[in-house]
Parts: sequence; structure tokens; C-alpha cells
Amino acid sequence: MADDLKTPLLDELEQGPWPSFVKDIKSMAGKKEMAKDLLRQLEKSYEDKRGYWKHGGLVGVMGYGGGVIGRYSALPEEFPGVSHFHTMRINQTSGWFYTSEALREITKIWEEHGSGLLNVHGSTGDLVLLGTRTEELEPTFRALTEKGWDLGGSGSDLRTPSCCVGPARCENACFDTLAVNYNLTHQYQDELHRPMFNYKYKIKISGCPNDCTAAIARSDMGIIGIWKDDIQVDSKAMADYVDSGMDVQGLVVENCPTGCIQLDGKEIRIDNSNCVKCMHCINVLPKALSPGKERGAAITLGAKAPIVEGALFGSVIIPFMKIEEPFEEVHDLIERIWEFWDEHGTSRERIGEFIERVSLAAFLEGIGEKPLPQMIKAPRDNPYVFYEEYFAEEGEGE
Amino acid sequence: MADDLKTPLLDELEQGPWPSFVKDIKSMAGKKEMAKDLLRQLEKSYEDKRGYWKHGGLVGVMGYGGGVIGRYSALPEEFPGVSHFHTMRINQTSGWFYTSEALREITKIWEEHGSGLLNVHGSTGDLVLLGTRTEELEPTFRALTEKGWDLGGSGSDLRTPSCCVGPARCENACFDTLAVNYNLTHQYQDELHRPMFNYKYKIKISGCPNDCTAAIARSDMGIIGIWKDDIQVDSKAMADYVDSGMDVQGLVVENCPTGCIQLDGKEIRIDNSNCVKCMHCINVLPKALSPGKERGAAITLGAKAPIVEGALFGSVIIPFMKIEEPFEEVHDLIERIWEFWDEHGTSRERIGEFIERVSLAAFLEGIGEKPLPQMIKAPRDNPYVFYEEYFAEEGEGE
Amino acid sequence: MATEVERKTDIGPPHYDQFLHPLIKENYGKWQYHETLAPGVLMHHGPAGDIYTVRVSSPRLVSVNFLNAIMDLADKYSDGYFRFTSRNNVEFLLASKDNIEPLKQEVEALGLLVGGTNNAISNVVHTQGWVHCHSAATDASGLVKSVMDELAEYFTSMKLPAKLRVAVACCLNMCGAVHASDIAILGVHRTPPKIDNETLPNLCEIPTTVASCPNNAIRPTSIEGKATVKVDEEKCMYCGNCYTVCPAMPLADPLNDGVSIWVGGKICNARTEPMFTKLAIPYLPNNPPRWPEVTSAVKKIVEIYAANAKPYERVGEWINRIGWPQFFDMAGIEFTKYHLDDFRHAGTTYRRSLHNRY
Amino acid sequence: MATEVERKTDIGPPHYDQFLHPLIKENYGKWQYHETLAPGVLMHHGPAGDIYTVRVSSPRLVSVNFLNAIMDLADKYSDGYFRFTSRNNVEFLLASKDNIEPLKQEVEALGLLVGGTNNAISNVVHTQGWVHCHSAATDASGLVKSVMDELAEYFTSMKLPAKLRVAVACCLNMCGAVHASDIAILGVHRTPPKIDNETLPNLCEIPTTVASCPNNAIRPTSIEGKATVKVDEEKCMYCGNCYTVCPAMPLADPLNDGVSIWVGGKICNARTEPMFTKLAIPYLPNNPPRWPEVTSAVKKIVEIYAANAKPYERVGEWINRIGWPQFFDMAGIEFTKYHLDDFRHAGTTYRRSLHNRY
Ligand code: SRM
Ligand code: SRM
Ligand code: SRM
Ligand code: SRM
Ligand code: SF4
Ligand code: SF4
Ligand code: SF4
Ligand code: SF4
Ligand code: SF4
Ligand code: SF4
Ligand code: SF4
Ligand code: SF4
Repeated sequence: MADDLKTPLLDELEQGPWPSFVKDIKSMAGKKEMAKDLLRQLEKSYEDKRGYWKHGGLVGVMGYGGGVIGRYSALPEEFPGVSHFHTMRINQTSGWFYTSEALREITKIWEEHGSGLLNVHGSTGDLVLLGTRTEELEPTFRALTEKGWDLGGSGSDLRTPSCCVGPARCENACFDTLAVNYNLTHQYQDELHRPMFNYKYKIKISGCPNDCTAAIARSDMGIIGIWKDDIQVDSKAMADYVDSGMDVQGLVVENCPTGCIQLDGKEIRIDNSNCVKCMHCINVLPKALSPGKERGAAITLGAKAPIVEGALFGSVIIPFMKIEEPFEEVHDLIERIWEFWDEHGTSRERIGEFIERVSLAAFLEGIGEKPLPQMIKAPRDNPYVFYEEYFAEEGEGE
Repeated sequence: MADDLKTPLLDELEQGPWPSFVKDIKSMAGKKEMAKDLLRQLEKSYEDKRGYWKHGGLVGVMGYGGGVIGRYSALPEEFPGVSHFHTMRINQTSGWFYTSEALREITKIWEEHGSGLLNVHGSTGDLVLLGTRTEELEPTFRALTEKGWDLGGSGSDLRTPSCCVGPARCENACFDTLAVNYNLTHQYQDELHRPMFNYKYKIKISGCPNDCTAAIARSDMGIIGIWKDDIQVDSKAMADYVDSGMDVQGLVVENCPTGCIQLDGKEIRIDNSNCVKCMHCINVLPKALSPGKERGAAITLGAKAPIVEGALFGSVIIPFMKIEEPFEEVHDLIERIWEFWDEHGTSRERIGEFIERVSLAAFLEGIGEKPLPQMIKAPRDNPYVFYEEYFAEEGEGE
Repeated sequence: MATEVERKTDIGPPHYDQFLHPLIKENYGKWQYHETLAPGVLMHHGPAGDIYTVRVSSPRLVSVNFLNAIMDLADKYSDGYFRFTSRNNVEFLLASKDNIEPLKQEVEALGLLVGGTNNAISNVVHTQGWVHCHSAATDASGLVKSVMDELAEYFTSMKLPAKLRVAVACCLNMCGAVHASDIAILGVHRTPPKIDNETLPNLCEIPTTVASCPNNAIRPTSIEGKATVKVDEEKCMYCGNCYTVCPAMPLADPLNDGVSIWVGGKICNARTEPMFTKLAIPYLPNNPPRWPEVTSAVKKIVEIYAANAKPYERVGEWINRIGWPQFFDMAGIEFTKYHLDDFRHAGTTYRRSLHNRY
Repeated sequence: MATEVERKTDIGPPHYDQFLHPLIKENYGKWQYHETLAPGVLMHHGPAGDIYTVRVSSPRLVSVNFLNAIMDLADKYSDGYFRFTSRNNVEFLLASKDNIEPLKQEVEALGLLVGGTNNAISNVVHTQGWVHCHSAATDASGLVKSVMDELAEYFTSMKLPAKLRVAVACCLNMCGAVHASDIAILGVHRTPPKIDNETLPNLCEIPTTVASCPNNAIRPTSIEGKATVKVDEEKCMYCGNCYTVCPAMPLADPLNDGVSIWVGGKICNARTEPMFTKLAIPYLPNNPPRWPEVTSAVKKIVEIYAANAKPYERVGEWINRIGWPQFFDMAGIEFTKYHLDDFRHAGTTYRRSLHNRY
């Protein structure tokens, strides 16, 4: 390590059991001025208790509007290594599966063209290449596409959809999360690369209501697995659980949110008409219980962080939809949603805020869906109904 | 009945098991033109499916601003008997207790001065004298006050407070509802009779969380009985319930909202730290259980019907207060509330809407109360905190 | 004559003390428990002895004749003492158990019902309607009479799973308990106010009128040189707030006024927290004198509730358990866009989880 | 050189198929159940055989060296196959059970931890902080490192009542999971933007800047003839939305920027519906490199939760059971006016019932 790298505050973060990002940055500091100056600037931030980055500038690769976050040091004289420190967002694979063969190609490219630092992964799901110069953006992009990798989104565009491990390693998956994730990412390349929306649009895909991608909280559109029929029961495995001495009554029956489970000796009885598909019993008794056979997904819209009208969870727009190749029903829905949002939404208005502004009823009408009681917690409690059908003097009703 | 009283539609409402208001009005129609024309105009409303009353006018008794609702027929030529049809609101007694001796005085006065029709009682709780002429208002008032009765409120004033039967006939009463009701009605005669508020102010008083006066839903200020310590248990009576074969487990234990009851043979065990004072167990087992010994009331503010920002339930402003003669603590609180509302509220803004507009924090500060976690369901979930203490450059914090 | 005596003001109501039965005074604050002896008959036990309550229906809109008859019975059976409940029933307070039966008989002879206690439908909290109010979209007393004629058996028995509170209001002002009742019947206007441009300039202050509208639907305008207002019909939600401040903007519209049905509200804290009533049926026609569409809709809801709820489950608690989709199914009510909230906090009513029933 | 080959665009990510272990392909969509063999070690059972997952911590901000080391291990133990989780852990996918132990040893030798499964604290979803973002009120990576050094034992064991998800975000934009985590750590600005009146006119569109403020705190003004904006400090809630659209309005303020702590959010639908995280501690100082006030506050909350919650009770479910008053008591956190909501739907957070704990 070079002598001029004095980072006593950061050095303290090399101690302790949790893996240290400081160690990792330092491991690049010998090879890369960028990494070294990143540490030096960060040390100054730790001293002064403030960041030293300028507000991002518009940089990118030819023909793309998103995928790169421009970043410049506010103190380029002091820290020339990070005078440019742009981020490139790369589409991760479905379910974040890699082989060493494939990922080594990326590490090689990034060591050559950038800081050698990454976020694996970014909060939206992208493989984030952290820190390079403007003039390296296009060469890095070419090297990446050459190996079959492409940029993710940023700005007012579709972001790289992400999905849970689903059918690749989970017994709960109610549809093929990886396939639909791959399909949508490819189907909407243009929307992903060229910001034309009112604001960002994130898609997250979870195979069941455990929602391991946090779709209900962090995606403008969630595709979340669900079933319509009865929970499947393996009585033999169920009896084994009881025999094992497990407190099925306390741990399962009493935790069912609708109290629709009864334990009768070694037998479990579920009033499926009252089961709200919360997954708890299936989670605790994975060998005995599994989701029903009539599987599909609920589509939720509108989750987002609090800026600016307060955080929103996604709300159910399609209570149940089959999710099957070639996913045309999903495309059709997405396109109806985008079209209506595009026409009536305003700039920097996320889909969730848009629906609240125009009202759920108007939104459903706009995208051509029928209102269903599954879309709400409860009907309105205020009497301010905008009646549209009424009787006119001449007797012609409308 | 006079020949000209043809009310075929209304006549149908004389049939059936439920007591008939039509019969009652008819019983006055022989003696009173007012009652007869009321029926005739009402019959026309039933035919035409619309009301025939004009928008109320300002009428009243000398020196009072409220207590009378002016009402004129829109068809005075057709129905001269109800060309004037004003309502007088009379303070009911605490708990709506009467003797025939006292009430007969009112029926006599009303038969003389008005239509002889009443609402017993109005939704706010007043004894409502339904229908008289402008020139009868003052004489009626004099006759009533002579017998010890006074007018209630209307318009932007205090309305007659009302209270549940409480200690007069209920084992659940946590304080003396009748006494405080009487006290407040007398203490605030001026506020009741001379509208000076931003809008109406209703007080309802229930002796326990069963809330038999609907204070939480229908009163700007609710005084609702509560206790702080442990539910009192009579073990003998408890054992009797169990012995009687009652399904205590199913009916009581499983209905406790916090699951804090355990039935152990004939013994009941309550985790009182988790009891939310819902009353259910006490209601089902009145002989065995009763509210604790440290009794008082929670004060709620802001309940109202939906006009115009949507209906509100009252919200807890004082989680616990002793309610004891001479009720000075209650007066003090009420006056702090009125003062702040008076100064900062706007016209036609109920106290509940006012609190929402200025925020609970500002309201508490305004009336000089400390924030407590019992006042909310949960702390804020948005990050938009208006920090007030901060550090300034020169090191002087604020 | 009356003018000769000194004018009294601000005397307030008489002290309640004088209206309490002596036995009640002795037991005041010391009651130990109660029992429901029969529908409409309660026994409260206190150290000084038991008091018996007989609860009797009232149409609430009554004549002095009705009250006089009640008072005659009170003199005869309850030492002249009686009260009214917060839901407008009459309660006779008897010191002697033996008086219960004869009193019941005389009450019934008057055409009144004994009941309303415990797991019953009690009296209907309601409002003025066409009998007295200028705002009314329907008649309250007539609706109550029509509905309770159908439901009387639930007043005189205690066969419901829990208490069932019905309320009626004749316009959106909801004078009464509509916003928090098990079942509520609400008169609705469904067309914007009809502006009387002749009288408006004299009767109403234009700025106050414009400001009265919660949805900014009212604009100042002028017609033939006279200042008046106009209403943006797209924005009007027929709330009637403008009419309250400006008499020249009536909403009454015989063709379109009608009745909506609401369910699932509750007030007491037992088990669950208080709940608002939710929209069940957005519109039924005004069909006096018997409102058959309304009575049969209400009856249907009561019956499926009675047949399906568990003990102590109020209507709202029952619906929460089975879910709204199933409620609409069972009640045979069509789910429409009108059920979807679009007011201030509409977003809080959206289903923001995967918890759902199919 | 790179410029000579044909430029490719819009090719999207490679197909996932090639990244799936052969055993995974065979069991794809046919998994039957799973077992947690040890902290960080899962076995998933399918008809074609079992696959073993070893989950390993990652600081997320990593170098190519880190990834190369991971890949070396993958080549050695999992046929070159591995994945990352939605919370940024590494998962090795092993066909052979025998590889588990040797892999664990090599992982630990690298200074990484095996764990994060089941009733554990898993990796911390977090953001850029002072490492990359212009908005940051604190550093994310440093906070994560400091907090997880204290909580590592909960990553490598499964002794908590349920899963416990921690998130960190460095400003109110909350890039990550702060608004729905069991415990969240949020960087906050606490003073209004400092306007650079020199550069603002060139850098920002005044109308867009004015419109960006959710609370209408920004007004156009002019200083020495130059158009710029001013901020009504009473109305500013430090959200930073203006700064996002206008670089001349930075919020950074070393004296006052700091950290707030939030609790009780959850995402999955198990048992209860998803819940937002709620404010626990409005402000703790920025105290790098170790943020001792923050780490000890978080640790305290984890410990009282661990000691008091029932099995499967997430933090929010536990607090809902015991009530917020008791949570504040137990955690020794002062309840202040800042905890009272005053934003859009504040009224929905008021306690509108008598259900309460004293
Ligand atoms: C890199 C990343 C954080 C990370 O460390 O992982 C990130 C970084 C930024 N986010 Fe984000 N967001 C990132 C995921 C999120 C998420 C989480 C998610 O997608 O699941 C959220 C919350 C969910 C949501 O979308 O609401 C999120 C909510 C925001 C917001 C608030 C948006 C809102 O409507 O509330 C902003 C502000 C904005 O859009 O103006 C924002 C803005 C930003 C900007 C572009 C700063 C700005 O104001 O322009 C940050 C650039 C930082 C930098 O210099 O690198 N970021 N941002 C994440 C993207 C990586 C990736 O592509 O995988
Ligand atoms: C007589 C009574 C109905 C009844 O049949 O019992 C009544 C009758 C009227 N109410 Fe009411 N309200 C009556 C209890 C209520 C209640 C119930 C209560 O007090 O428990 C409410 C709901 C609770 C509340 O206060 O919010 C109620 C909420 C309203 C509202 C809506 C207020 C709001 O803020 O949402 C209005 C409209 C207004 O104030 O402008 C209103 C207005 C009116 C007016 C004065 C009409 C008007 O627009 O000016 C009605 C006069 C009718 C008439 O011609 O007699 N009345 N009003 C009740 C008073 C009798 C009494 O003194 O005992
Ligand atoms: C007389 C009256 C108070 C008064 O001052 O007038 C009263 C009296 C009693 N109430 Fe009540 N309640 C009275 C209105 C109410 C109201 C207000 C209302 O309906 O507008 C409520 C709230 C209703 C709601 O939640 O919507 C009310 C909710 C209760 C409850 C809770 C019921 C539940 O949902 O579990 C109880 C507990 C019980 O019944 O065991 C209760 C219990 C009682 C007891 C048993 C209290 C006692 O120990 O004496 C009394 C006899 C109850 C009965 O009717 O079976 N009282 N009670 C009111 C009679 C009204 C009527 O004529 O029917
Ligand atoms: C690998 C991963 C999916 C992926 O595609 O990457 C995953 C995998 C599994 N999840 Fe998950 N979950 C994963 C993120 C999540 C998330 C998202 C998040 O944390 O941001 C959630 C929502 C968390 C929340 O509610 O805040 C999540 C909530 C669950 C739950 C519900 C837990 C509960 O509160 O009851 C289960 C059920 C269980 O654990 O029994 C579950 C169950 C599982 C199972 C048991 C599913 C299965 O049968 O294979 C997997 C192993 C769980 C374990 O770690 O013990 N998974 N799981 C994610 C691992 C993240 C990590 O590194 O720790
Ligand atoms: S969301 Fe469901 S299907 Fe997907 S990994 Fe989690 S538990 Fe499995
Ligand atoms: S999935 Fe949830 S709601 Fe359904 S039976 Fe199981 S625990 Fe109950
Ligand atoms: S509110 Fe409580 S004290 Fe009052 S009558 Fe009802 S049950 Fe009794
Ligand atoms: S009062 Fe309610 S919360 Fe308290 S123990 Fe009884 S049933 Fe449970
Ligand atoms: S509800 Fe409306 S119409 Fe009925 S009395 Fe009240 S204000 Fe009048
Ligand atoms: S009825 Fe209501 S919404 Fe319509 S114009 Fe009048 S005040 Fe506005
Ligand atoms: S949370 Fe704020 S500071 Fe942190 S990365 Fe996101 S935008 Fe930047
Ligand atoms: S920080 Fe937010 S509230 Fe403050 S001026 Fe900027 S946009 Fe407005």
C-alpha cells in the first residue's frame, strides 16, 4: 500500500467479524489510483461527516438513455483518482445464478476498464460496476456486450426486473419466476434502455407470498405467486411432525391469521375458504403442506419508497392470473398499464401515486379491468360516491 | 279524523308489529291543525318522493343563539298548519331518567304551545319538541323554564352533553357519568346557549369501553370510563360459570383480542399487562369479572359524521384521568381545548378536523399536554420529521 | 300571563337525583352484576336489592298521548320512574319482580314491543327525513317502520349471534349513527344541486358558498349580469355541504334520490376496535311507503349474518373473518366500481398484501 | 480494438439456463421440501436428488478479488455454480454433502461467515452512502460493518424467535428496504437546503425546483437581480426532493446530519400482512467510524426482542402484541412529539379506540 494512504478511521473498519468493505477496497488500492483515492476521499468524509460527491451528471453509452450513474468528486484536485467515478448497472441473471466461467469474464473486463469495485448486487438487483471514467464507458460497454452482458436501467425507464430463486431451488414456487423474469427483460429492452416513462418502473417477481424479492414493498409491479384451490396435505408427513413432538398447535394452528386450521390428533384440517394464503403453515411444515395445484400469481402495482407522498406497498390489481409461456397475458397487461400511465400520469409520478390520484376505479377502467372485492381491504366507508347512472326527466336512464 | 285527511300511503304505515309514528301523529290530528297538515304534507312527500321544507331560518328565544331549529313549509298555502314548524331542543336529564310527574309538565306545555309531537330523544340526546310557530317560541320557553327546563344547543355551540345510565344501573361504570354530565351542562350554560365556537361541540359520556352513548363515534369530546390496574376476579363466581357447562374457552378466552387470558381448570388467569380493556371477558362473565379498582376515564376528541373530510372516530388525547367531584381537572382540560381551538381553528372546522390540520403534536403543545404512546396506534412510518432541536455553527445547540 | 313572571335563563336541566328510583339511589355505584331474564327484561343486582328493567320499543317520533300512556303505566308499575335509552327505547324500572308480567301485557296492548336487550336488534337510531328536515333525500321514520316491521322478531328475541345495531339517516350529514352501525340505511342525493339563479344572489354569500365545497366544484359566475355560482358536475359528489350554507342550491331530485345500504360498523370496544360502516349497496330506489327493495335487502343481510356468524361476532367482525369477497357472494350483492373508495384516504383501503380469498 | 467489432445493443442478460447446476435443472420446479441442516446450510430435496446450499456473508461492496476468491471456491466445491441472494449473500450450490464442511472452513479462512438462514439476522440491505452518492446523510457501508460486527453472532446462529431483517439507507430516498424492515437505520438531514445563489440560476430550472417541494416550501425570488429560490424553513421537512432536481440546493450539514432508527416492518405475508417500519429513535449523531450510539441502540432492540418475542414473531408482530407503550419502556427510548405522525395520513395513526395498555 502506498505511503500516502493514511486512513486511520477507515482502518478501524478492518477489524471485527463481519467482512470488511474497507479491506476489499484496499485490496484494489495497490493496482488502482481510483480505489486509493476513493479511500482517501472516504476517509475525509469520515473526518468531516459529510460526502464529497457532486450531483450526478448526464453520462452514458451511445444510444442508451440509462444504465449509467454519473458521479464526480467535489474535490477533484485533492482526489484526482475519483474525479470521475461513474457507475454502470448490468442486468443480472434471472435469480442471480452465475458460473465462475461467466462471471470471470466480467471481473476481467472490470479490472481492465474500471475501479475493480462492484456492488453485488445493487438494491434493484443489477450487477453494479462501481466507478469508472467517462471515456471508459463505451469501451466497457462493448467489452461487456461482446461477452453477452447488457446494461440495466436508470432514470425514468424500466429497471432490470428481478426474481427469487423460485423453481430453481424452492418447493414453494407457484410459477416459473426465472422464465418470466428473463422473458420480460428481453421483451422490454427498449423501455429498459431508453427512458420514456413518467418515472422509474420496477418489476419484482416472487414465486409465493413469502415474497423473497420484497416485491410488495419495492416494486412498481409485483408478480407474486399464489394459488386458488386447497393447500396440499401429505398426511403421512403430517403425522410424522406430530409424532416428532413438535408443538403444531402452538406454532402453527394458533399462528394462522384466520384461525382456519384445526389439528385433530395427527390430522390437519384446513378450512380453505378462509385461508388467506399467508404461507405460515406451509413454511413451518414444509414436508407436509404445499401450495394448491391451481397456481398463478397476483399482480400488485405501486410499491415505492417514501419520496414524496409517503411509502406505499403494492396493491392488488389482478388477484389471480396464470403465468405461462409465452407470457402474452402478462405482456398485454403491462402494455395496457404503461399506455394509460403514459397518457395520464405526470412527470416524476410513480404508478402507485398515479393510481391514488386518479382513483383505483378510474385506473381499472383505464386499463380495462373489472373491479373485484379482492382488490381492496374493504369497501369505502365514506358516502362520496360519484354516481354515473341516473334517471333523466324524459325517462331515459343512462 | 277530519274528512280532508286522505293519506292512503301513510295509512299503510299503521300496519305491522313495529309501533307506528303515523298512528301517533294521527292521534294529534284531531286536536291540532299542525299535526294534520304535517300528515298531509308528508303524504305529498311520499307521493312525490321529495321533502317540502324550506331551508331553516334564524328563529329563537330572547338572548339565546341556539336551541331552536327554524322550519317553514315550502307550500304554506297548501299546508298552512305547518307554515311554521320549528323545533325546540330541551336539555334532557342526565341518563334520560324521568318521573311521570316531571315529564307530564312538559307534555302539558307542549300540547298547549306546540304540535304535541316530540322526538324522545334527538340523536344528540335532547328532548326534542317538534313543531311550533315563531310566536309560540318565547311563551313555550317561559313555561318550560318555569318548570325547571331549559333549552339545548344548536349551531356553533356546545350541545347538551349526554351520558349512559352508568352508576345508576350498571355494574361497569368506572366513574359517575350522571354527575359529570350534570356538572358540565351547568358549568357551560353560556357556551351551550350562545354559539361562539368555530362549529358545534358535542360531549358524550360513557362509563366504560362498551361506550353505550357512542361517544367514540358521535362526540367531539368523549369521556369514556377505563381502569389502569388488574381486572377484578371473583373466583367463586368464576368456578360457577365453569361448572354451569359454559364454554368459557370458546366464548371468552378465544375472543380476547390479545390472547391474554388463560383458563386453568376453573381458574381464570389474565395477563393484565397485555389486556387492552376491551370489556369482552367482563361482558360475558359479569358475575365473575369486573373492571379494576384504579378507575377513571380516557378523553377522546374529534369524532364526527363524514361532512366534509370523512367520518372520524374520536382519538385518545388523555389516556387516563380521574373523574372526581368537583371535576376541576375536566373543566381545566375543556377550557384549554376550547381556547386553543378558538384561537387557531377556522369556521365550520370541527375539533377533529382541526387536530388533523394542525397535527396532534402541535395540538398537544397548544393545550399543554405531553405526548404519550397511548395516544397513537403506532409511531410515524414516514421520515418527514420536523426537527426542532439542532446544532448551530457556533456550537450553541437549541 | 307567562310574561308576568320573572324570565329565567341558563338554568340548565333539573338535577337527576329527583328522577332516580329510591332503590337505584341506594344501589347507586354499587351494582354487582346483571342478568337478562327474558328478551327486554333485565335484572340488576345490588346490595340494597334488585331492580328490574322492562325495555319497550318506541317509534321515537311520538305524541304527548304516547308519553302520557307510558307515564300511566309507570305510575302503575314502577312508582312513576322510567327512563329512555341512548337508542330511544323506554325503560321501566321496577322494584317488584311481580310487576313484570302485568306491565308487559299492558305494554303489548298498547301496540308496543318488549325486547331489544342482549343479542337483539334494538331500536333504530334515526333522523328527521321528510317529516322535518330540508336536506332529506328520503324519509327516516317511514324507513324505520318498514324495516322494523320485517325485523320485529329480532327485537323480541335474542337469537342473533350478537347485538345488531341498525341506523337510518336521510342525508349525508348522517345525524345519528350511520357511520358506525352494523347495518345502516342512508338517504342519498345522486345529482348535483340545482341552482336557483334568481334567489341565490340575495340568499347566499358567493365566497362562502364557493368555499363550502370540499371538492372545489363550485365557481363564481354571472348570469345576465347577476352574480351567482355554477357547479362543475364532474366534480360534484352530492354531499350537500353547499346547500347547508346556501338555500338556493337544493339537491332534492325525486327521480334520482334514493337509499344506500352500509354494513359492518361498530362502536363498542369489545373484542375489536370500533369500525366504520362500509358500503354494501350503492343505490336502491325511494319507494315509499314501504321501500320493499330496502327492507328485503336489509332482511337478507340480517338472515345470512344470523345463519353464519359465530357467537359474539358482530356483523363487521363476521365479515372480516369470512372476507368481503364472500360477503358479497353470500348476500348476492354485485360488486361495482362504486365500492372502491376514491376519497381522501382511498389508498388505505386498497388490498396491499397477498392475504386474499378466492 | 474494441471499436472494430460490430457494436451490439439491446441484447439483454444471458439466459439463466446455462448458469443452473445440472442437478438443479433436473429438479427444476419439482422440489419437494427443504431442511436447514445448520446455520447457513440448507438441503433442498427433489426427485433427482438433494442439493446443498451454503450461504456466505458478503460486504456487498466488493472487489474483483473477492469475487475471484469466491469463484475459486465454487470451482473447487460446487462445480463452478453459485448464486447471490436477494439480500446479497453468496450461495454455493453443492451436489455433494461432503463438500459442506471443507467449503465452510475455506470460507471462514477468507474472513467470511456462514449463516443468515432461518431465524437469523441475514445480510443488511443497504445503499451507497459517502462511497458514491451525492445525497448521503451518512455512510451506509460503514454503518453496516459497525452494526454487523456487533450482531455477527445472530448471523451465524438461528437463535432468534424469527427472521430479523436489517436495512440501512443513507437518505430519505431509501434505496433499499428501510421502509419495510424489522430494524432500519436511516441517514437523515435535519436542516433545510443551503441555496447556492451563484450557481442556481445556471444549474436549475426555477419552476421545476419550486414544483419539486412536496410541502410548498420553495418560492421563486431574486437576489441582486438574479432569479433564484428561497426556502420557508418552517415548512421544510428535509426530504431532499429539491436537491434531486436542483444540484444547487445541497442538504449536507455535518453538524446536524445523523441517523434515525426504525422498527417493526416486514414484507412477507406469513401470519400478518406486510407492515411499514415505524420510528423508534428520531436522531442519533453521525459518529464514524463506529457509530457507537447507533450500534448500541440496535443491539439493545435486538436483545429485548430476542428475550421476549414468541417463536415466529417478527419484531413488528411482537411489538403489536405487547403494545408500543411497553416497547418504548423496555427499549428505554424516550417517546417524543417526533414520534407523532404529522404527514398526509397522520390521522390514521391516532389511537381511535379505548384499546390501550397502561
Ligand atoms: C445504486 C442504488 C443503491 C444501492 O446501493 O444499491 C440506488 C442509488 C440511487 N438511487 Fe435509488 N438506488 C437503488 C435502488 C433503489 C431502491 C430499491 C429497489 O429498487 O428495490 C429504492 C426504493 C424503491 C423505490 O423504487 O421506491 C430506491 C429509491 C430511490 C429514490 C426514491 C424514489 C421514490 O419514488 O420514492 C430516489 C430519488 C429519485 O428517484 O429521485 C433514488 C435515487 C437514487 C440515486 C440515483 C440518487 C439520485 O437522487 O439521483 C442514487 C445513485 C447513487 C449512486 O451514486 O450510485 N432512489 N432506489 C440502487 C440501484 C442499484 C441497482 O440498479 O440494482
Ligand atoms: C334533530 C337531529 C336529528 C334527529 O332526528 O335526532 C339533527 C338534525 C339536523 N342536523 Fe344533525 N341532528 C341531530 C344529531 C346529529 C348527530 C348525532 C349526534 O349528535 O350524536 C350528528 C352526527 C355526529 C356529528 O355531530 O358529527 C349530526 C350531524 C350533522 C351534520 C354533519 C356535521 C359534520 O361535521 O359532519 C350537519 C350539517 C351541518 O352541521 O352543517 C347536521 C345538521 C343538522 C340540521 C340542523 C340540518 C342543517 O343542515 O342545518 C338538521 C335539522 C333537522 C330538522 O329540521 O330538525 N347534523 N347531527 C339531531 C339533534 C337532536 C338533538 O339535539 O338531540
Ligand atoms: C341502556 C343502555 C345505556 C343507556 O344509558 O341508555 C345500555 C345498557 C347496557 N349495555 Fe350497552 N346500552 C346501551 C347502548 C349501547 C350502545 C350504543 C348504541 O347502540 O348506540 C352500544 C355500542 C353499540 C355498538 O358497538 O355499535 C352498547 C354496547 C354494549 C356492549 C357491547 C356489545 C358487543 O358488541 O359486544 C355491551 C356488552 C354486552 O352486551 O354484554 C353492553 C352492555 C350493556 C349492559 C349489559 C350493561 C349493564 O351491565 O347494565 C346494559 C344492558 C344491555 C342490553 O341491552 O342487553 N352494551 N350499548 C343503552 C341501550 C340502548 C338500547 O335501547 O338498545
Ligand atoms: C435465498 C432467498 C431468495 C432469493 O432468491 O435470493 C430466500 C430463500 C428462502 N426463503 Fe425467503 N429468501 C430470501 C429473501 C427473503 C425475503 C426478502 C428480504 O429479506 O429482503 C423475505 C421477506 C422478509 C420480510 O418479511 O421482511 C423472505 C421471507 C421468507 C419467509 C417468511 C419469514 C417470516 O417472517 O415468517 C420464509 C418462510 C420461512 O423462513 O420459513 C422464507 C423462506 C425461504 C426458503 C425456506 C424457501 C425455500 O423453501 O427454499 C428459502 C431459505 C430461507 C432461509 O434463508 O432460511 N422466506 N425471504 C433470499 C435470501 C435472502 C438472504 O440472503 O437472507
Ligand atoms: S418467494 Fe416463495 S417461491 Fe420464491 S424463494 Fe421465497 S419461498 Fe421460494
Ligand atoms: S396459509 Fe396461512 S391462512 Fe392459510 S391455513 Fe396456512 S396459516 Fe392459515
Ligand atoms: S357504557 Fe359501560 S358503564 Fe355505561 S351503561 Fe354501558 S356498560 Fe354500563
Ligand atoms: S378486557 Fe378484553 S383484552 Fe382484557 S382480558 Fe378481557 S377480553 Fe382480554
Ligand atoms: S340526516 Fe340530513 S336530512 Fe336527516 S335530519 Fe340530519 S341533516 Fe336533516
Ligand atoms: S353537493 Fe357537495 S360536492 Fe356538490 S357542489 Fe355542493 S358542496 Fe360541492
Ligand atoms: S439512499 Fe439516498 S444517499 Fe443513499 S444511495 Fe439512495 S439516494 Fe443516495
Ligand atoms: S428538502 Fe424537501 S421540504 Fe425542504 S425545501 Fe427541499 S423539497 Fe421542500
